[in-house]
Amino acid sequence: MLNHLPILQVVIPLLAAPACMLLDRARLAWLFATAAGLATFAISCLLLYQVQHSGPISYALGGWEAPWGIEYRIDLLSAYVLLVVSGIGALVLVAANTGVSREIPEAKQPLFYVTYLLCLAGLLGIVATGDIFNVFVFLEISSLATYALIAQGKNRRALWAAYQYLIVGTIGATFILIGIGFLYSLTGTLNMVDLAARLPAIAGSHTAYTAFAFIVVGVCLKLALFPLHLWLPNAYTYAPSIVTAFLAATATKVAVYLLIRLQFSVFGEGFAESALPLDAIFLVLGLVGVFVASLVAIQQPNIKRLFAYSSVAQIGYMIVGMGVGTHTGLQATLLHLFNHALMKGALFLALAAVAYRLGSSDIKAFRGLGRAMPLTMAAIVIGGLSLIGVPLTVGFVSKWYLVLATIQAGLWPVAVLILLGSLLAVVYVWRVVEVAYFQQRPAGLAVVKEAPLALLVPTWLLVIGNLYFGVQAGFTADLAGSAAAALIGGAP
Amino acid sequence: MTLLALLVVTALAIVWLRDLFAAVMVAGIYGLLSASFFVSMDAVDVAFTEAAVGAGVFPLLMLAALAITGRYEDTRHKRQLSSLVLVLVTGAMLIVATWDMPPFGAADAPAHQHLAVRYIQDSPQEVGIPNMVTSVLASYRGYDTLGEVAVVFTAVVGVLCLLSLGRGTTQSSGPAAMQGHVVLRVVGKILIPLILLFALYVQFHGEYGPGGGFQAGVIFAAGIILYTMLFGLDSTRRVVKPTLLRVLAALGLLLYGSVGVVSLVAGGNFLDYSVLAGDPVAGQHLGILVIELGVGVTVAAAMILIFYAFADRGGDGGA
Amino acid sequence: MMLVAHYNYWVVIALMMIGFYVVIVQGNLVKKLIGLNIFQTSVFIFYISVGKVAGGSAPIYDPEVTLYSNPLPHVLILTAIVVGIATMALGLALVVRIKEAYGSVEEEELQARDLEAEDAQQKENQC
Amino acid sequence: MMALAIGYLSQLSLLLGIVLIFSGALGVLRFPDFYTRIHAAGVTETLAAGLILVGLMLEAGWTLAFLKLAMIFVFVMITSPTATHALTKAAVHGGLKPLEREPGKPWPAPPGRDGNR
Repeated sequence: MLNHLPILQVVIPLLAAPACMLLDRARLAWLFATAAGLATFAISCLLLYQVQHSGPISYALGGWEAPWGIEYRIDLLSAYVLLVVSGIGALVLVAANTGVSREIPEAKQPLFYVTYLLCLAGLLGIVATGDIFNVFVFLEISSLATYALIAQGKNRRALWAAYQYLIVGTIGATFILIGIGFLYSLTGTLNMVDLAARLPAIAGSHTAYTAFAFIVVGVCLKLALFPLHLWLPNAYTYAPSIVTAFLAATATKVAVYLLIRLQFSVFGEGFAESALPLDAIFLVLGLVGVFVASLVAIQQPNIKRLFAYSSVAQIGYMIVGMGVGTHTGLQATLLHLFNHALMKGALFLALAAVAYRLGSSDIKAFRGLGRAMPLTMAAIVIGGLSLIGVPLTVGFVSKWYLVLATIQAGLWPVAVLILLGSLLAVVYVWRVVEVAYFQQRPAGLAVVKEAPLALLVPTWLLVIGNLYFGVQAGFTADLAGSAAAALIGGAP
Repeated sequence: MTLLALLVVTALAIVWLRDLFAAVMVAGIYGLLSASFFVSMDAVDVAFTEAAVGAGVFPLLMLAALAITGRYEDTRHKRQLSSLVLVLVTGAMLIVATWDMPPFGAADAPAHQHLAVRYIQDSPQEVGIPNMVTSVLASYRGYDTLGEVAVVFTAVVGVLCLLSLGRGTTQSSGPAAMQGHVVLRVVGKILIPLILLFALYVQFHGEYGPGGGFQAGVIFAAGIILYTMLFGLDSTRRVVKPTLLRVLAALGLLLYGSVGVVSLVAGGNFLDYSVLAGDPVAGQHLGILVIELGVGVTVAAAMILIFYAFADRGGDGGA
Repeated sequence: MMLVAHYNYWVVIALMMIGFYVVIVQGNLVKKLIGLNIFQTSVFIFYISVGKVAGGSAPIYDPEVTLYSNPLPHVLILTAIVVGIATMALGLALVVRIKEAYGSVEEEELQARDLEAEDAQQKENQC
Repeated sequence: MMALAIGYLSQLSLLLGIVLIFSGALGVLRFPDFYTRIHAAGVTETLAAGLILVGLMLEAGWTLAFLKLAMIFVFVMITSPTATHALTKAAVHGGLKPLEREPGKPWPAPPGRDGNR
């Protein structure tokens, strides 16, 4: 069975979903979904181990060799992202039973888990596949599931946010489809490795440039890169808290992965620059995104919304890393991909705990919460410190590599701007700290207890991850480094 | 050429129409025209599907929704100029992109020289069925089709999350039985069995001609939906129960997936049908038959469920 | 020469852009979905045009035929059509729920009502 | 001889069908109100479609295509009149009044939206 791991990685959640539909009890469905999630996580660990020891794995679906059949191709980069996505996916599932109990009526909870598993399977499928049309199919599975998940929010605005995301997401997917169509008409193939081999022959063709541009715009819509981010804050704010924790830590990461995969593995570095100054565009958009989103975040009265804007800013950092375009820059992007998943996973899970006790994520609800829910608030503070990039947290590691990359590339002003951006993060994180620790809880409000263990344990696992990988940065840094080396140096 | 001109005219008509009911009807015509265009482009399978979806399912769902959301749109508009610029820039980029494209219809275009050659020359022997589209769909790219079924399944789960069924069990909501419409009911009674029979024909004839699980599922669902419109939602739900449909929608996808799992166990790769029987071609036949059945079951159950969900909310399905 | 060779593609691009325009300009949520449908269908037409071989016939094996049109774009578009209608069903379900929750399906009115609700909430908080 | 006769018959049938479709389309465009228009449309979709199908059947001869066309013929003959009937009935239920003319006076203007499309 070990040589079938690449497909099991995706098919287990994909088939667990309809099986979960047959279970009509919420608790049973949760147990089943969690088991599937944990199995997926275990497989991704095994896969990473396999790839590290024996190089990239190619798996021919249906027994048809690539490029005629669909190929699953796991290299270091995809194994790394699979680990992040399945790990967060499983951990959030563990917390989900308690997390959704007050936000989604019990009768709908089995369907919630079905949708969640489908979304997970879709995201994993995008990462695992080596076929560009298969990317589109799994992108749509995950997107449709995401729209449905967001719409489960209690506030009626969740519906409106889901609709807006549906329109934007479908436009993005259709743009990607147009790009794939152009590529196919030029090369006659859909396999990524095959495409990479055939594209240099037609470099300089207007059709290829347009295909590239449409695919990049389509992916950036999904990625919520500034200024295409407008759907994200509403979607994250009004979705059920558990869903936000899952999406914030995984969905945008998969989009970053897709962008890296297409730019570096399929089109190859140099392709983009010869047509349009993509590096410069990424640098500028990334930095502007960091500043605009951080400034908006500072003014938000809703903590979930605040961290949603912070997500847009953090995506900016990842894009800056790509824009630098060097090995270290890409390494920083990959590190931040992992680290940001840890931070936002911890933060949004902690917010889910607050929402569980208080039913709100308004900043006023946080008054005096430092004493009422000490463990939850401590998690938020550590997550916030990590966002800022304080030493001993993972945030520091990725910022360090990012600044290193810019300095190596001689982009001093960019390095200064990155540090300034971190100062803005200090401001918005401080707002939460101030309200929670330096204001008294108003007398009239009901007494609040600490969050239940079912939520606290996954949150703190992620917080410990934040600290552990912040101190022992070797594992992730090496992994990201060799993945980046494989990309920059061409396909190994 | 004429068809393309007609398509442009219909598309423009949709832009101008303020009456959404009429716009949906014109969109249905657009679907039918594009299906005709697909026939002229030799894409008979696609034409079949587009006719069923673009001129069938899409207007049906739209009308069911319009019955709830209202027929006329607000005529106020804003930010027209900036949108127009955005659209024109996008269009101009696409036009530029066609400069370096191979000419339309050229047989030596790269698209026809690489993968397609094997599909056309070898699939009748390798997979053993004459319809190449079905071979590629169900075997070479069978995993995409599994994804497609998963998308349909996701959509039905999403719709059920949003519009939960079962509210209207006591009050008789939804389309009222058309008591007065004797002609319709009699004709319906004649047609519905024929429609269901035709669905089965399409299901199992997909290997030889245009058709397959998806089209069959849609046609089967159309038969049941016609029954719903004529005899009321409540009486249909007594015959075709939503709980049963939920199970069927899940089972179809599971059936498809289990073919993959069985081929894993039999020693092949996922969805490698060749290992399912002693002879690879016989295995391919068997595999394709079963997965098409899975597709058909999920699609039919999903379409009926989605229609129930809309009809249950007080829409009358355009009847 | 080039005009003849690419005429089809240009008309298809015009169709795409009409659909795209409806999606981004129209304020009515149902109309937006109709536009999205036009946009997607036009992309399907583009793919199928790419798959056409002049003088070819439908890709169903026949011993007498030697030239077939390309079956691969057909397969891709079969999948894409299904994806499109699935998106449409989910979108319409959302529109129905929005209508029930807000009482309107016009973009501007939805925004106005959200702002009202926000103001009301802020007043409540100040009290 | 027989083949020639069948060929002419089929061409005649096709031609007649085309003429009827054209006249039907003209009628839908030019007739004053809903009921007269649906009358024109009804002719198109039964008689004209039927003639074209018969023409094609004669062309096809005794093949599988003939059988399929015959089945389409039966199907069209059942569904089209039913559809026309349903539309008209819906219009009557909806309260749409047929346009009437006083003897010796010109037709009144068609009423608003319903008469237009």
